[in-house]
Amino acid sequence: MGNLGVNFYESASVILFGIGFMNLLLQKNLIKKFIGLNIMDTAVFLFLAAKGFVFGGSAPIIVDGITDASYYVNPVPAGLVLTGIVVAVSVTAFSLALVQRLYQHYGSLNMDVIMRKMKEEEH
Amino acid sequence: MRETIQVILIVFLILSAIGVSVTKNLFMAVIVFMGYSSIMAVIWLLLEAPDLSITQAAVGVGVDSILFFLTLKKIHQIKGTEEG
Amino acid sequence: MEWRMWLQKIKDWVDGYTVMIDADMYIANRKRREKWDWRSIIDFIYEKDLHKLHNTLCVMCCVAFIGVMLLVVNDLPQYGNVNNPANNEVSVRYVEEGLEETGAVNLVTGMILDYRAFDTFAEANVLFLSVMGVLFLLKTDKKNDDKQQQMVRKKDAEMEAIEQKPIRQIGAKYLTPFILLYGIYIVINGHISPGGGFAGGVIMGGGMIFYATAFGKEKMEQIFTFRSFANISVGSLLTYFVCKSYSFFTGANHVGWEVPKGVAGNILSAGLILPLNICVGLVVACTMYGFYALYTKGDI
Amino acid sequence: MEHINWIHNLPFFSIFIAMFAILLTAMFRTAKMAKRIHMTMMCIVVILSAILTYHMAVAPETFTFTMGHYPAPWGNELTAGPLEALMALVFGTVMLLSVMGGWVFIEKDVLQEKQYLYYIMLDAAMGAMLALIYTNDIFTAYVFIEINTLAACALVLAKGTATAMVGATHYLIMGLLGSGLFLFGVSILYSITGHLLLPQIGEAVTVLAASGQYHFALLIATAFLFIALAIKSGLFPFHTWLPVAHPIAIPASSAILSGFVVKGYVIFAIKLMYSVFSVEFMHELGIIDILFVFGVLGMVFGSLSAMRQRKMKKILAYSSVAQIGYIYMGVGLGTEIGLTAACFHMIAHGFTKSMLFLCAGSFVKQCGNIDDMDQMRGIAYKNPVAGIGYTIGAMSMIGIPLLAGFISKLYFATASIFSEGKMAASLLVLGISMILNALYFLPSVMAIWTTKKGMQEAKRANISPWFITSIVLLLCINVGLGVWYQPVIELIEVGLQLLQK
Repeated sequence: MGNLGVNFYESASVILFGIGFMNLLLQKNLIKKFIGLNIMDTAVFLFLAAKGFVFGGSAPIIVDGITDASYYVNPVPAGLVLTGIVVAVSVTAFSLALVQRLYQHYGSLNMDVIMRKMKEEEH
Repeated sequence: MRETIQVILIVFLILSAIGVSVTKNLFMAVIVFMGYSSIMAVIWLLLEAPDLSITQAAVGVGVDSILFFLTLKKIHQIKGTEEG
Repeated sequence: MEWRMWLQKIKDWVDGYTVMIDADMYIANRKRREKWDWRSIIDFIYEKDLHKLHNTLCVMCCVAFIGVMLLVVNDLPQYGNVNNPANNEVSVRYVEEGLEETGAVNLVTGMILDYRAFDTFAEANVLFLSVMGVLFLLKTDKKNDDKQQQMVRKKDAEMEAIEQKPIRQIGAKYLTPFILLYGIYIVINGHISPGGGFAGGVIMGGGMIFYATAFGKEKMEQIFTFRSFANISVGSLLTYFVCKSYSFFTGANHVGWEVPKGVAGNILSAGLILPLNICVGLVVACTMYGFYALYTKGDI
Repeated sequence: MEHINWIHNLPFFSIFIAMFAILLTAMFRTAKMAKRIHMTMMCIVVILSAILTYHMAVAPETFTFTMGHYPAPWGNELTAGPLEALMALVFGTVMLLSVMGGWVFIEKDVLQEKQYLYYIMLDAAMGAMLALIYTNDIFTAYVFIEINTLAACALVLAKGTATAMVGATHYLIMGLLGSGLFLFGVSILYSITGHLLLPQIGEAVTVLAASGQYHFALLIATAFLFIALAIKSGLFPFHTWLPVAHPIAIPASSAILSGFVVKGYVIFAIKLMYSVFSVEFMHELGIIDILFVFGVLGMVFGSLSAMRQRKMKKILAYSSVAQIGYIYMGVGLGTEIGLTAACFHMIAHGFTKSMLFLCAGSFVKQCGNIDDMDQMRGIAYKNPVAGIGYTIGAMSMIGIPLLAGFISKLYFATASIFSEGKMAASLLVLGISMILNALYFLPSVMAIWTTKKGMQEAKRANISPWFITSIVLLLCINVGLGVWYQPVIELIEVGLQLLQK
């Protein structure tokens, strides 16, 4: 169990992933579902960025010409997470627009109520 | 010193994540989610990734919350009652 | 009596003369079986409130999921020590040769816009497609929207007229130029200081949203209509597309003219990275404002 | 300007032309221009893929195209081999024909001023599919999976009705769950191997597998990747979103969705299995057996629930779940022949299922958007083209000789004979599911050809010439595949061998 104490960022991100996952599955309200989805995404980004950190490394911006690798943190995860954050925002915006359209027609945010109303309309 | 700050921030992060899923009131959930994103922005700083902290601060607190508030306004729930 | 009918059928089958079922009968039989359709069972679950069992099962599976993940984290390389597998020759080269190969002081921007530019191109497309998706969903034009939307539109217009927004209006009047200036600073200095196209774009988008909330639709429409939105975002995506396909094509076939890197550190350096940053910043700013405008008034 | 090998640039050109079509359509923003741009783009992409496939058939080789100036582990990369080229050609033709057949429905169902957005989503789905097939970088694959999810979700809700919205929410939630898991798998894989490009990850994984270091993390990372791809491709336990989303979409998009969007993820799973985690390592992890079991369950339960359905499009959606089960069973057998059978079935299913969805769509439109088999009694006499298309498509799915479905079933049978432990299970299930296939397709075929006594005559359907050409072309391809399957099978086998090295 030694590593859990050292890798505390990764364990925190795993717990957040679990919370977001639980939110996504159990929440009835659609907006809460998508907040849980956002928490899940940020948890994965925390995991990825924490993997890039190096003790004693500074931000990957070259300071007065030192280009020795041990001075800086690993830039690759930072790049990936930057892309990921903007993907998460655009997907949240798309899903919230979907939620608005659902509310306009069904008047409710509860997924079970929506499913029941849809079935009634079908028959 | 840095370790303690990081542990405190992570505890706040997990508490606000649990807070979001527990609150009945949608309006409160979005505000707590704003807090969650701002803590996240600070954590990116401690992880030596300044690009991420600027983006997370601008995106998480700025745009995401605006979208959620506008959806709540559209859903006439700005009063924050949990609707059926 | 169901089983007696079955028994009769088996006897007929055994006796060897097959009863020619009429096609209508066969199709009709399928209708009778409708009553214990799976969907009725699901309704049964909801009525009998068995979905509490469903919730506990979900919680158990999530807790097991977290347990497995914690075991994985326990098995992963240590946080922060130098000789992690992630700090191999790939990231060392990004750091060591990053400056003279891409000319960008900020290695992350150099990596995003030069080494792995294909991801960022796909990224800008994700943004553009999400606005198109939201446009698909929320765009309502005044001509043919139904009664309910007209009522909502009328209520918003009244609210807009009577609503006094002194703080926001004064704040917007004085603050928005500085917000936009700050956003432009971050985009332009993307390859020197932290930030870059994405962060600066979101800040610029936020500034435009702030101005739009304060002064409402008509004022904003004088400056920023759907045509200008489409022109800016498509134009910047096109410049990104042209620059990157040129550099991909020349890079892959080792042909063509190399874009000069300039002196590292001042603004007009780092080859193509500055124009690319500006394009990405513009796309992000227009997208963020587009989301806001579509959410409030259903049209950019 | 020394010699540029133009053949090596073809994957790069086809992806960027598809992406360029998005921007071009966004510039004109009118339905007519959007349709023209989309059609020209599709023809160019199909021609380019045809040239690439022909070149691969003549001189099979796998080449990598480095995007930008930096070689392998630093910059992005595209690889192309015979399998990828063939799949790009097949999916290009499936897309071209289903959009050509679906014009009538697009004009009627999608709002006039929003049709250019629909074509933008079609271009995006095509671009993302090509990039997913050709890419050699796992993070690029993640971003293009996101594009695929957004575009497919927009295709599902193109009709704008409320049920389409509910279907789209189901699709979006499951899709985002899948891509979240995929990103988690990618980040674990990156943290233990340090690379993002598939061949480099492969080398690092072989070293790790030998040394046994980080074994548990490697197991969970591969499990996450394959669960995510299973969720997104609608494998059995995660298939709940497919029967809700696909039937509601308009015929053109449901043909495209189950025709090839679902299969792009299976191809990426095969690429992962072959070039990253070698098949023996997958055996050792046991993931292949789990895929096999899920595939087998998918075949049986997909067909069982399809038998129960009253609506024709729901039957086709559940039959898609069953056919995805077939493909994963082929992948799960682990042998080379199993994979050839799975790839051939992807091709056969792509052509047949898009034809079936188009015909079902025109039936539904003919009897006033009521999708109930009872209303469609004897409709095929009034709509002969769709009737013949549906019947031959159903025959091909059941596996009547001289049609593409038969060949894939044949190869599945041979593959299951040669697989050691799984022979009994797969042969038994193969037999059962073939019967179940017949049991859920025949009632619908019987319904459209036999008129009910008391029912009034159905109206004569106004069929556009484009619909007829696309159905006829799909029929010819189906029969053609059924008869001249030899070159296609050889190309797949050569492709798989090259992919393995």
